[in-house]
Amino acid sequence: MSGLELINFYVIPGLISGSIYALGAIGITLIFGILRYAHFAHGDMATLGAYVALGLVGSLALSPWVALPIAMAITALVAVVLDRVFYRHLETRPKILTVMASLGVALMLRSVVQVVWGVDPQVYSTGIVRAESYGGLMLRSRELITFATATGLVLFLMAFLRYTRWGKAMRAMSDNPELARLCGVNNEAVTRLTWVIAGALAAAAGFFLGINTELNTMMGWSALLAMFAAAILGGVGRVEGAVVGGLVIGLVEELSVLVLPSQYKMATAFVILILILLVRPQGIFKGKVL
Amino acid sequence: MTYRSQLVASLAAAGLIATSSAAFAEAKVALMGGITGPIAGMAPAMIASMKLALDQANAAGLAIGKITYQEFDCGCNPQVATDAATKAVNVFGADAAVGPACSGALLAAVNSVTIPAGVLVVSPSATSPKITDLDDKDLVFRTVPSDDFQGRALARTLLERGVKKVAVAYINNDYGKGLAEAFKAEFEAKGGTITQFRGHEDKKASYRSDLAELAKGGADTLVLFDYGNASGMTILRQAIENGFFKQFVGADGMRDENLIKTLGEANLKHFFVSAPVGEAGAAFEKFAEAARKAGLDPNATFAATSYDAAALVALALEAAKGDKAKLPQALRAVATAPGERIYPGEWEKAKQLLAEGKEIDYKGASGDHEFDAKGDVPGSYAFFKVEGGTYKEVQKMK
Amino acid sequence: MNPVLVMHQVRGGYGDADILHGVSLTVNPKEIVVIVGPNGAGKSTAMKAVFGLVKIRDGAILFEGEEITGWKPDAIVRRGISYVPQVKNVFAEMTVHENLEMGAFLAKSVKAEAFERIYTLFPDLKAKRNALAGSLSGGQRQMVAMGRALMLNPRLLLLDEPTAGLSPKYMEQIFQICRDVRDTGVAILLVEQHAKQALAFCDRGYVLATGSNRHEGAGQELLNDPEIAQMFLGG
Amino acid sequence: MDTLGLLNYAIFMGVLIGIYALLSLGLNVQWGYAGLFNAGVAGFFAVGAYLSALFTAPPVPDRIMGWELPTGVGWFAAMAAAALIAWPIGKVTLRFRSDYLAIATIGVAEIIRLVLRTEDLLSGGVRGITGIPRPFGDLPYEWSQLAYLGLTWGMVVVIYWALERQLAAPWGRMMRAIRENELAAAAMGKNVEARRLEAFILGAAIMGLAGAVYVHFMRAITPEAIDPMMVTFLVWIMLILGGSGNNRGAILGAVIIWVIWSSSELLTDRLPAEIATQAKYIRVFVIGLMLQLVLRWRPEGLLPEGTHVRRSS
Repeated sequence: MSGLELINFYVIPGLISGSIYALGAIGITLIFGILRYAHFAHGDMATLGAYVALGLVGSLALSPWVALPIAMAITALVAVVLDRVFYRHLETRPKILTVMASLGVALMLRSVVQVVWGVDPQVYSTGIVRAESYGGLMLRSRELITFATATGLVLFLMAFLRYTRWGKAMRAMSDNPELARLCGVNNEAVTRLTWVIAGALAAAAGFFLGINTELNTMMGWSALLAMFAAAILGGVGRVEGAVVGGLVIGLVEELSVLVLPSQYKMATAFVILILILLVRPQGIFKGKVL
Repeated sequence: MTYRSQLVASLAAAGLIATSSAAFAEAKVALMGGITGPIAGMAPAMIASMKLALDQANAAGLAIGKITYQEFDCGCNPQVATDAATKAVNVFGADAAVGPACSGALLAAVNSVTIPAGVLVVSPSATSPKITDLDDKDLVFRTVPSDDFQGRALARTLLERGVKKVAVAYINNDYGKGLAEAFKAEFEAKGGTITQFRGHEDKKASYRSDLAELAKGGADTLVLFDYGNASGMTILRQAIENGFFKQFVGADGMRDENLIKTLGEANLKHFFVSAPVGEAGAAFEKFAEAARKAGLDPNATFAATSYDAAALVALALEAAKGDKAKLPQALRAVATAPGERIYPGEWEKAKQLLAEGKEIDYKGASGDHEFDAKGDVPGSYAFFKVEGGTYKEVQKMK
Repeated sequence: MNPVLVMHQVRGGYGDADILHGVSLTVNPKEIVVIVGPNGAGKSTAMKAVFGLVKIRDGAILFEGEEITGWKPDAIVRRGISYVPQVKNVFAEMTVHENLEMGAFLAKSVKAEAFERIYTLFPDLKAKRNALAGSLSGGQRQMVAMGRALMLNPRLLLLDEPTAGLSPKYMEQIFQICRDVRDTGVAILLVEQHAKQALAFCDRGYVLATGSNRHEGAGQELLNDPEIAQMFLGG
Repeated sequence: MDTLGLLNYAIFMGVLIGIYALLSLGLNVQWGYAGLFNAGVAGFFAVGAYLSALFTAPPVPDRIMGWELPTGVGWFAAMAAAALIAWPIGKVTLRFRSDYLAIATIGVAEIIRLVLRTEDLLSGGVRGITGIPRPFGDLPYEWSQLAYLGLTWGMVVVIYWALERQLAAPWGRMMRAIRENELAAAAMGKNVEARRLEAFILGAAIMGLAGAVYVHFMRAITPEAIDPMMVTFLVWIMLILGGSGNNRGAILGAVIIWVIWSSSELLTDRLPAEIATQAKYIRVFVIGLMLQLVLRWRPEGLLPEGTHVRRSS
């Protein structure tokens, strides 16, 4: 096998799925870090985002790329509402109850998508897009845009967290919630902001998953464990960790078929997850160990 | 003991609608689709096809009276399916069931519910060879052939068409694996070469590395045993987009019109599928016409087998005059030769012949359904290509 | 001269059980007041009560003549009180500079003078301004914590055992900083485990036991009281 | 009225409720007693189901086991195997905080599922195992169902009784102490790790037994039976609703949730035909919503842990 083949058929697809996982994992890692629980409805939130974009494409005849930011905004709003209705009242109770609640929300979101959009697999645009060669590198514009948008969103988020007042407040909450409160940081506002970001990025993850393959109502749930693995691999609370974790999981999944039967492709993420929990639970970037 | 009374009176306490008894006992058919779960995407078309058959039967006004039907969700899951089957048999009071859709669900449901209760089951989509070997008291039938037949027929057809070297990819479930193994056995026995033989799981975002692996060994043809509305579509798309393989061959699961719409007909010039057909080609056309009129895609996966399963159940009910004990026998009588040929939609004719005590022989949209001793259909198949937004027969398969 | 802080017969605790059974104390402007007492005396609780972190069932707390009993911490911060908890008192994953910024979170925009003031007070921090607070030594962390608390120009600074776990050298440095801070016009109320050293350096002290006042007076005065020496200070 | 039909339905529901009650009791040992968030219930259920099936089913070519042993042996083997596999899993995952434990156990259960789907030699792969004997399977339908109902609930009663005894014993008091305050319990000199591991293994063994009871009732097993939705999550909802920490609550939760889940289909059947298919998706929504309502209004469950009031600080 030539090096180019390895890059075109294993590395590039790995990086594409990796950036999709990363977008989901960022939300998971922020929620884990700031609100301190595992959010099991995250995958289905991504599904919802993807279908909202589909709805916009279908009903308003928008280009998918125009629908994306709108879908992100809508999903962000949904995330804030879900938090308000289903999670907020559990704030003072053991976190595990919130985890349970998120499982229930996952089921509810999925059945809403099934009822509204049906269970047939759907696509944003029909037809085949053949790759163009960039000096032997086979790439499609949608893949370039996926990668570029994911990178852009991540850089934007990192700059936001690093340089803005509310970004710092989020980091402070993640770092030391008690102290953040003593500094006068409004808990509720940070929680809302976290959900806005997590919801928007989940929608982006779902959208890119949909545009690179097809949309189906189980798509988010199927990617959830890979996203969790990415978040934990990178280090809980670490945005840069979630990105690296996502890319690693994506790559390893694709490369695994070189040595394993394809049926075990999904298992590679779980194996990495369990190994990292055993060997280095703080993750690559020294995240929190909850 | 009389298993249950034919008259079902009010069950108001359970929230059930009271039904009054007519001159004839009502016939009841349970439609058991995989509405939730892994094949949820196929269920709506399957259920709609079943309903189409039963609605036609009711419109024709059969002697047994109106056939009442109700949907049950077998979820492609044994717990859900047994629960649904129990309700179908005991609460709804089904005389017969169409389904369950998935082999695993069917095995559990028939073993623990319908066979002991003596209820006839005709599945349109459970393809596992394990169903053949069931000790089923002649109560389990299917209108879809066991994977074995189709896989072998496809292998012979490809060799006949001069394809000697293929790579095989299959979805890792009983459908994909069953077909793949039958295909492999026959293809290799008849001198073909299989360069790669790989299973995969559904719902991954990328199958490009799988395809790169499959391409190793230099086969030009990919045989893809999967569903056209699941990972099958993703794999086909990614293969075409990346220039893997020159020719693609699928089985009936891949025959999906939505696939043509999604990927574009121009891109599917080298895509072929096998699917069961009746020996008289007109049968499918009759079904297709009715289906299109009802707004259904006749080529949707398992739509034709679903229609046939429901139609056969209705005909058997008519022939048995609603006597549940005689249903299996009646089913064999209406489905198999000898008898006057009945095509999909010819309810009036069937009704009249049965009333006169004559034999009929149903020729279905998806095959002739000449049941063997095990309740399986041998299936006759044709090889299809994509043309005009649908699938056109290229040749018969032997 | 009006006192900065008055606690009058405060009773309360966490949950249903009372820890404070009537604690009263006063802090005057430009004064360092220390609370000492044996373990479980309610020292830290008394301080947290000022900052709105304890459920108060009876009594009153007045800041600059205004009653602040039952206020939320962020309102209290805005009113002019800052609090430095005993443990986990810095944002370990943020830089020293960002820690100070968080101290001024409520100010919306941070004035450069505020940073200058803090860096003048803690020259060690200026050199380390871009280091992660988590990487600093215990003494330096305490400085970050105090610096953070001083960003909004409070009139009263609450310190919960600022010298816990520090070497004597750092302890002395922290005390010196406290004096410097006081000299800029901030009153300080602190809880101390190291009673002897604390009473020696403070202006006035309170001795608490089992949630109520036992003694009060100037630091040196208390130190010389044999009863106190025997009771709490181990001679 | 077709009472016999309804009765048959009730018997069938009774058996499945018994099986879920076993799962719920097993989970109660792990979560209710020891505070372990095991989200991989399906994995242990699967191990028990497959092992009992392999011990008792007839041999077939291309599969290594199929020993036609008596069902009782199969059940015992199922418990032993689930316990055996729980030991290393518990050993490595119990040190994690609860959310991590949940993620890790989901991962393990998924790996088990993928192995069972793929390794034909071991498990029959996607086609599963058929021809599994059922005790009293040769009786006429109704009697056979009734006998199995008795058998299933016999197991429930035995396990319930054993757990109640265990809970009243020093072991049970220690478990609760550990859950309430791990640090204090550790300081008291209890070997917290070992006790938690014991609870994990005991719970897993009960889940394995549930799998075995299930598989002989169905007489066939395919990998679809170990869908996490139908096993893990449904059981969690049962336990939370019934009241974790209370064995009677665990059983009550199984009864209520399964009856609602099963009979909801009868109700959705009353909906107009056009939306009958959608109604099946709404069932899943209802389950999710029910969980939310319980967490909102009855977070301690219907039967809270009686002797011990947990305080929400």
